[in-house]
Amino acid sequence: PGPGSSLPQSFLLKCFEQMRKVQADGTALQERLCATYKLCHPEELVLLGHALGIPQPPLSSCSSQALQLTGCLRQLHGGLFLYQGLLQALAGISPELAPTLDTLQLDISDFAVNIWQQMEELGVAPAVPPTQGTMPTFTSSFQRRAGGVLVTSDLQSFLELAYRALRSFAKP
Amino acid sequence: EECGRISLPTPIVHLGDPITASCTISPNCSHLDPESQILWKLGTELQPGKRQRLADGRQEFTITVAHLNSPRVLLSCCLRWGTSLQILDQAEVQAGYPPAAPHNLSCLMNLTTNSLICQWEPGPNNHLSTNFTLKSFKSRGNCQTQEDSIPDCVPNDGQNHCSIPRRHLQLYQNMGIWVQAENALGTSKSPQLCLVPMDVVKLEPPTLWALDPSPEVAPPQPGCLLLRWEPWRPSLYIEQKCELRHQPQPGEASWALVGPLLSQTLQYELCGLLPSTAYALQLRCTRWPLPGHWSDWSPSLTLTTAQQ
Amino acid sequence: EECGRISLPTPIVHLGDPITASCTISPNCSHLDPESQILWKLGTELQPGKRQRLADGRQEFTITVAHLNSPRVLLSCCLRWGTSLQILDQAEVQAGYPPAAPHNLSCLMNLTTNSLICQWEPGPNNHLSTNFTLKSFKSRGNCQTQEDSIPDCVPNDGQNHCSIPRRHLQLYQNMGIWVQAENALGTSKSPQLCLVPMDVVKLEPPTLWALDPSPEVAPPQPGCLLLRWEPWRPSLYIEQKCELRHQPQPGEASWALVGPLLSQTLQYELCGLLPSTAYALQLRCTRWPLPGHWSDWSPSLTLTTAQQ
Repeated sequence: PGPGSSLPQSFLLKCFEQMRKVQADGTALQERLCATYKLCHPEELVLLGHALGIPQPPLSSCSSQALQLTGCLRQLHGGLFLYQGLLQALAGISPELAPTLDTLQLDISDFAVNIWQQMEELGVAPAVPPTQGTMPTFTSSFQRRAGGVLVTSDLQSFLELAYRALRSFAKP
Repeated sequence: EECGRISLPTPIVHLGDPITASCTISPNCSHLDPESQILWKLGTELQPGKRQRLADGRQEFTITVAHLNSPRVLLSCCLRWGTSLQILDQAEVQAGYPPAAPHNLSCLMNLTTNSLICQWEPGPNNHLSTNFTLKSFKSRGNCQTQEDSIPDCVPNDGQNHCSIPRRHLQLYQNMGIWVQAENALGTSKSPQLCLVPMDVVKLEPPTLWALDPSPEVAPPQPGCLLLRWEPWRPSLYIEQKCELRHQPQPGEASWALVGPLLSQTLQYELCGLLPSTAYALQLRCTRWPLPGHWSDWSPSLTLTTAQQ
Repeated sequence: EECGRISLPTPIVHLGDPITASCTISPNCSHLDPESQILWKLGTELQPGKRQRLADGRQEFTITVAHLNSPRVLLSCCLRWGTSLQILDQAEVQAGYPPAAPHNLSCLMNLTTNSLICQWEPGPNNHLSTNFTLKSFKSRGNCQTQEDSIPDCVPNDGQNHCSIPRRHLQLYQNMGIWVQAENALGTSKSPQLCLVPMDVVKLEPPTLWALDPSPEVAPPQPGCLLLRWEPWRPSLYIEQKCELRHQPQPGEASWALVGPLLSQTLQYELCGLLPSTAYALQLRCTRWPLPGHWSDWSPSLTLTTAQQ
């Protein structure tokens, strides 16, 4: 049987739905940042990203070369937890974007809870729930908007990789 | 100085229960001579009071109503004063029942308002002001154990529905929900529901279009119609199935049902229809294979099949 | 470490005015070598910045926009970095005008909502977020002196009307009222009204009925109609006069006006009409002899005159 045959079908279906929702939320935030502030390309903000020190969560156990169920679930949960913290640090991004940011945060936290509970049911949940490391400090509304572009762009690629991993776990 | 003051054991009693009220007359009520007669006015009906002299010299007149049979009674302590009847004090007594348990509690997850909307039936009128509160908690298992509580949802006055906002929900986790009814005579609870918000999602109807013949699209066969549809945009991330119904117009014949169908189809040929006949067509979708409620039917699309 | 930070003298300027922005590059911005080129992006247009070296070793690049001609401009300080253009900081500059004086201020005393409802025209769009406030005070004379102030009335967003509740009003006293408009570039005031709330009362329309023939009421003469009417009930305490208008149906001919009429008539015979002709009838009333506004016309009553 495949590496993920122990994952229940309903869990996987819920995961795919939640991932598509988070991606849709992320796209909505990106579209609004582009329309309202002309911040449309993460490539234009690489330098700022370095300066701000925006961390990118590891997803090695979910890559096709080293696919490993427990490691992938743990990294997926850890990454979602990190993105929750990053999005929280963006609070005050702008009154117009706040609702979109709130929805994204709520959907990510729902998804993270779903992953954590599945790990518990599989008995592979880390002994200690993760704690948030130091977050970058965004000192101006521009930095929060630029941070929004960078974080959502990273989040989309993170989810793309996780989606492919879960797809392969879904194959019997 | 005050002449009379009514005191009641409780202002609210069970309908049909007895109640005893007393009217205490202060001694220095100058207009009162020892023989003055105190009368009770129960609603509009006059009744004598039983006289008692208290240790401190004050007089007390009591009245006992065997069965209080109307939800609201005005009780007045009156003094016959010459030809007139003077009202010294008045009290309002309410009668009713403890609230019945609310029933038929049901909830829908509304993706437009992004809230869980629950409604219930309050049960028979208990004649008393009754507060309904929608209570809920997040739970891991099947709602036996409570993880985190959720703030009470208080409906607007007189309404029997309440919306729990998105920020209080975990869309993919079980939650226990019930309605509490409370009035002066007691509290009751509806049976508890245990549900996952997303599993009670009700989608808005999909959009159904006719597919106009074009270079790429050959005109439909006789007795066929060319259609395309799209699910409600905010639900694109949800895997769904749909079903189509059609009915020749004018609509005596019953609807014919076609399904299950994919939630998104750029080109669909519906055949087996009568030629040169107008048909009303409607589509609805539901979350699938994960649980959900069927959307309402889409607005009717009327198309006519080609001649033979 | 932060590479660039924009500073602006003010984020809001007059439309068409010049603005100078500076982008200060911190020395420890590791990616920056002395020859790196800083460019300004004005909206989507790229412009070079004037380079200056500050005493503390930092470099400063300034840009002066001669005339800022659009209400909202995004100004970005960018660094050419390899083949890409890196945005170091971004500032939003707004341009507009001080608010024009609101005009056409008018108020009506509404006895249904029991409030004084004032509306105004805001004047041309000044491109900036502008707050309108309805200000007023009670006054003895002709509003030259202010006795007691009245709390500001703040309209809902984007609305150009506001209601002053009854508890802030003295209905039979003069009050001074004006509208203040304020944005980042200034404040303006409408001309001040001086009015007595009850003198600007606008009543709801009266009710008009046909008077059916009965033993006491003889049927109307040919060319006549029997009517009765009653003013709007909540205004019964107000002395009023009314006027009637009628028009043969179908309504090519213009309305004929009959008045002044008493505000309450149990039986009125309207004559001088064409026989066996349908007429539309409407009535309106106004406070009188004290000042007030005419009510709207009552809904149309259609009656047909008897044959000859």
